[in-house]
Amino acid sequence: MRYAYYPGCSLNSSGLEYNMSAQAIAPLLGIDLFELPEWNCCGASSAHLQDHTLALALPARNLAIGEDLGLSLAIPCAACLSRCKATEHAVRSSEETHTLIESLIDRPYTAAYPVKSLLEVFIESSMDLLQDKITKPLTGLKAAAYYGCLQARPTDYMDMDDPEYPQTIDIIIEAVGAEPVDWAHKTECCGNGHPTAYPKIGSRLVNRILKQAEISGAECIVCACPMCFFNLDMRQKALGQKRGRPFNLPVYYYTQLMGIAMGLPPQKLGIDKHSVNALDLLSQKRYIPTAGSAAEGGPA
Amino acid sequence: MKKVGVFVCHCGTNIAQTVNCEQLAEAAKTLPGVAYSTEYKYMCSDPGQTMIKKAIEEHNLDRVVVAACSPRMHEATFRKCVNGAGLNPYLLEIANIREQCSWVHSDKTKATAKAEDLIRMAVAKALKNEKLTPSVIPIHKRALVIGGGIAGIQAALDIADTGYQVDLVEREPSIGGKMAQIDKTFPTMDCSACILTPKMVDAAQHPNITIIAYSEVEKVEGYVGNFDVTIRRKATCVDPVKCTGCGLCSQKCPSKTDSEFECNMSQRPAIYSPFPQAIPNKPVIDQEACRYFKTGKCKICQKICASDAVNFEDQDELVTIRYGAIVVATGYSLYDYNQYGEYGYGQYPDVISGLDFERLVNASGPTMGKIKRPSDGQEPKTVVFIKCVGSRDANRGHDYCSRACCMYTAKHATMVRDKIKDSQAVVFYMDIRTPGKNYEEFYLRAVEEYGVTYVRGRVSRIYMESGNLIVQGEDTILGTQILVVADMVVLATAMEAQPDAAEFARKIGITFDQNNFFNEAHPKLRPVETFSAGIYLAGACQGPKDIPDSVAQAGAAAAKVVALLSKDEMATEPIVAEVNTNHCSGCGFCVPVCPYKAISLKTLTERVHGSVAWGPAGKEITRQVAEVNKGLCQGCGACTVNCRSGALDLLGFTNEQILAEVDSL
Amino acid sequence: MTMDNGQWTMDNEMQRQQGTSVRLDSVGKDWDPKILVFACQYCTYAGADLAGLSRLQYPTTTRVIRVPCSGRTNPQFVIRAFQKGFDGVLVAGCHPGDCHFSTGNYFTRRRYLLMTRLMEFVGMDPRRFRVCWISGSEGPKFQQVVTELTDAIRPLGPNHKLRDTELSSLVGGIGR
Amino acid sequence: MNENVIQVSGKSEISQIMREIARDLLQQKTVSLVIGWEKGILPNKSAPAFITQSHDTDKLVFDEYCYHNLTKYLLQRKGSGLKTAIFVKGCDSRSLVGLVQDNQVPREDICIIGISCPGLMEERNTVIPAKKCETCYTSIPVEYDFLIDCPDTKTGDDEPGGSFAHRELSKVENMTLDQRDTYWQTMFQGCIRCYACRNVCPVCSCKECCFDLTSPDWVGKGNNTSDNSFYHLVRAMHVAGRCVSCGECERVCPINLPVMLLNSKLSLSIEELFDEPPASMNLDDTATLSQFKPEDPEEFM
Repeated sequence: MRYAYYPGCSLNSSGLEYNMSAQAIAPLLGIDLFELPEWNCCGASSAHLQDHTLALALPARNLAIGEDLGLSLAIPCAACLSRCKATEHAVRSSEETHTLIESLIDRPYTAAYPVKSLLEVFIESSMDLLQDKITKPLTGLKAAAYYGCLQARPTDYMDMDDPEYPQTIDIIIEAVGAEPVDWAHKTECCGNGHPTAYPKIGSRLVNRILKQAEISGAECIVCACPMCFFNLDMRQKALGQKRGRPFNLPVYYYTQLMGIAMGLPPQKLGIDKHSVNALDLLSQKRYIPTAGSAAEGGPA
Repeated sequence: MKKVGVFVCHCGTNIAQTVNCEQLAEAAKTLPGVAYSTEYKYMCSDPGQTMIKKAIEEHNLDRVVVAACSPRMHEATFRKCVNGAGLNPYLLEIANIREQCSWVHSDKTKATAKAEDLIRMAVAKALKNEKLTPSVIPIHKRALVIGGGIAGIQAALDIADTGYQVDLVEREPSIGGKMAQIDKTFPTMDCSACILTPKMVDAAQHPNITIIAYSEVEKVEGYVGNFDVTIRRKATCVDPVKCTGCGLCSQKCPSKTDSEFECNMSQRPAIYSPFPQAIPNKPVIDQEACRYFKTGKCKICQKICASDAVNFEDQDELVTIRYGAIVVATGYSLYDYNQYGEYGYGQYPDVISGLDFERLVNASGPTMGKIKRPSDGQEPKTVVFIKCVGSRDANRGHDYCSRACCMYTAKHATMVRDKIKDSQAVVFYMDIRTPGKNYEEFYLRAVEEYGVTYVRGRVSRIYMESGNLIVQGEDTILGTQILVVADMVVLATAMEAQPDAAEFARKIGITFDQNNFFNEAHPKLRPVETFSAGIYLAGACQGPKDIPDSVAQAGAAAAKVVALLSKDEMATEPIVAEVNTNHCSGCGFCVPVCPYKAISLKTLTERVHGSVAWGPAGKEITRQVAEVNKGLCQGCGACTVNCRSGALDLLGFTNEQILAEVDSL
Repeated sequence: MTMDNGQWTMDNEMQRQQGTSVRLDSVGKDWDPKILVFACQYCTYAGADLAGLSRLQYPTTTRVIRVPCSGRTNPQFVIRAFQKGFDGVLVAGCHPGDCHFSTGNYFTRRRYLLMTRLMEFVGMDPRRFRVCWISGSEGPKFQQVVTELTDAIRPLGPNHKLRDTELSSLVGGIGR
Repeated sequence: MNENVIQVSGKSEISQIMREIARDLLQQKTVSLVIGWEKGILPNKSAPAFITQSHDTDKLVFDEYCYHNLTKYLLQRKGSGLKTAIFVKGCDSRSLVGLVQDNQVPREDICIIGISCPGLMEERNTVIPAKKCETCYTSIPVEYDFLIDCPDTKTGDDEPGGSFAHRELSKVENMTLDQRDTYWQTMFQGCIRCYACRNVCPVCSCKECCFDLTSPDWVGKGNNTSDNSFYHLVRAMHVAGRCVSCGECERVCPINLPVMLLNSKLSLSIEELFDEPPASMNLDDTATLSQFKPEDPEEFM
């Protein structure tokens, strides 16, 4: 299956590991991620605070390019996904908006090819193939699937999963042989940019998620959004210091776990680049060779 | 030759000041068919009416047009008047020259010209008017009440007290409904069973009431005064005549299953009465739970029964009974809170519904009235109540307010504070709605005397942490997030229509709204009637209601039933649709547009002249034609417009009559 | 009229006759149109009565036919009214959802949504034909709708479209 | 169902298969009458054929001149309980569905032999394709007991209310109101009220037509443009939401009135307004004007 891959701004910067791991596993699972040519910023969190029309027009241009190619967009980042889905929904539900958007981006866009999250793409088309490709099942790994706020909300158009109790990442965790833990904070807010701007509020939110994951008995957190990853991984050390006891909860992208289970080297998946050491847990569990031989990069 | 008399009323100066009545009466004389015309100061007065009667006799008039005020005002008066002179009342027409002419115009010439036209139209129509006679339908003096909750019991008692026979059908083994499960009632806090069970006994002992329990309505045919209702009596496997109700069978029964009455918090035997005060107090065998029905072995109850009442061969039985009127009191069900992901999808045993709580505090409930939480039987110290679960929530539940939850939550919180020492009761609410007598005072007592904490805001999540429930919500007054560590959470779940309400409504021919509650005929003026004559509503099947409202509505429905049954027969308005079967092609387009299900297709058999095309000669053919049930038809005429050939016509407003009005100008 | 490629086309004579139907200049400014109103007896007829009770003044242009429900108003009556020389027609009933007969006006709405389009398609000026929901409490609305309709039709002049102007006594009179 | 689909390699083979099916049905006395087409007396004409004897089945033909929608003949056997086999093209099949929906023909009394239609020629100019085939989107019958499946089916517009239908309508819609009135009055003035359009129409299945009644006198008996207009407008309303666009009304009109324009206008309006599929595509449909949705468009506030 061929998709127009829309990396967005974060997949080449803060979310590099997501990009690396997705690109590494996709070909093995029969998915062709063809990078959308001449893509532009989706506007994410800033555009819709400024101008509603602009916030629809920015993603619409990307979607229109995809439509030109006859491809559905596959979107890794949850924020990009949310904006693109919102645009698709707006165009589909109002002829007036449709006309306006087309005139703004100066090209036709009919929302003919449904926008998909990368997570959805893997769930829909590669779960069977994955079973054949698994060489190192992650048996005995307890993982907390963390979805954040945008993956399955709002229900109007993010119709891929249950908004209160999503399951897609849990399914992947099970598929790679690990054990998803049941916990209540799967969709709790990670604070997005607020931990930076308002550290008091923001860090409380991150802290709550980490604490609940710990209580649930998880050994790691698995997520599908570069922003969530950034907050949970990078802020973890400081929060641990503050409470006087480290959390030690490595955070993975689901794509990374899939890669490990398929026997790919962790460096190829960017696992060596995390803030919280993510290699040790994998080597302790003997999914990868011992830490010494693999730790070249170390925490960035 | 038809002879029309035209009578122009001045209505004092109301008409005469802007319309020249003398000129009108003169002009009317020239209209085709008019044999007599006159004017008078007050046509509706006694002398005026006498004048009309006299003129009918003297001039042999066979049609009358009165040009006066709106027909909505005095049509009935003048119909009676012409009837007094021996004319059929439907040969009268009114020209509305007051409300729709003299009062709304000031130019006398133009107003008079218009009034002339209005009279011309009325005369044209009157010439096409035919005698109409109300048809008379007999009223069968027996009522059916469907649903044996408090509304149904009350309706049955009220009807029975006036001397009419009532059958009370209940699908559970006992009457009593939801009220039997409730512990105490707001705002008086008297015990629910103490006020309900005497009524149940009254119903059982009433000479005019027959309780048909463990039975369901299968089919309703017929119309007002003459409903033929088929009732399925489900097999009880216990002969109610032989059974003494000793209860020994239930004690010895080895098969156990969850008790619906106790909200699945305790077990009951397969041969059971739902609760000790059940009426009828004869057990039934739940065949799905019974060991004999599952394995073919057991029969302990049969062996043990001294009066030989157990009969495993018992079968469902269908009986058809005729009723004059029906009261629908099928009640409500509760929203399934397991749909709320943020409240744990039902995975936390200590998150329970309000009805579960009623059983937990009830002295005869699974915990003998001690509030113990389901997970470990511990007494909860902190109990959180969440209101509007499924109500006022368009996303997951219903838009509407369930009306009773504010009050019963206040009641529950009070009981927690009352029964458990050093306990804490926290109520999360959106608004407090206490629009009933002594309701606000009751709520204030909960806050002020019992110290219940009310937090204005929604709960966003409930989760477990070290064996405790953490309730995470927002206090919108303080503008802050709060966490409450709770031992138990009680959800005030929405009242919703019975799951089979829509199917039931279609079965008996009444309508329902977008929430599947049954529609009343008018939200303000006909609150207990349905669109189907002779079928009335009582209780929460029409919309969420508390006990006082249900009882009041039941009384109102009973009064309507009694008013209907008090007559031997009923005259129906003769303005009904009529089928010309010669013209009807049996296409059935009239059937779906009738809101009263008054039209059905019947089959005619006819001999054809000659032969069927390419077929044998002299064959009989069958064809379908529409048939209007005059008892059900309300005369709206929607069917006539969907009838392309005009085979259906509306008496009193026929195609010819309306065309005559159009053509007259 | 001539036949051209199997299709009828108008010749000039016909166009002239039809195209020059009466215009404002040929009728006086105080010309009053004749408007037929079909009013359901539970809502609009009651609304019209209320306008009377409240002494709300409106033009003398309307003649009301009372029907039990707007659902009784056959579109055929409307065409007949135009045939017989009415200059405008108003079909009015209860607001959808408020029908005394529960659903009658929903069918009316469907039927007249089509009817208005058909009438416009054959050249009837939409200003001459209106469907409107007027409840029993909307006396002022009745006044307003009737006044608006009159004011809209007055400049259009008498209606000739669909109108039966032929000498029906010679050939078409049978059955009339 | 599959064994009842007979594949043919080209349209020339259709007639042969028709004869075989008809012969079997008559021989086995499954039906007592087969309605199909036979060669007409004039060249480039085919005529309806009514066959009751199996040895007559060789008369049956199918070619590009089989215009006649045969379904309305079934009304002549209404109520008799006799079984009839009938050949239908894609377009005809919908009128048959309509007759069943309108409770005029019991489905079980009819054996439907569908032909996936290769398209027809214009009746009066037999070298050009028929106009109605250009708006066709149901060349394969929507309901059948047997299907003669021909690979060279022809469809025009590939969806209901396609571009062709719109193009036709726009001719009138682009006119001013007065021009439209003049256009239609000219048309209606030409009408001789022969009622051929009504008589051939498969959804005009009334036992007595309202225009034949003397009371009420919806139309006079003379020829009068105003009454002619009334007739055409009312007939359009009567078939609204039921018309299956078979085009028979326009084909049989002796003076070539564009009767289908009125029907197309209403069909397209229905689609736009109520978002309903075209009439009689399957047996479970309810006619547009026999139902409503509370959320139908509101223009009358």
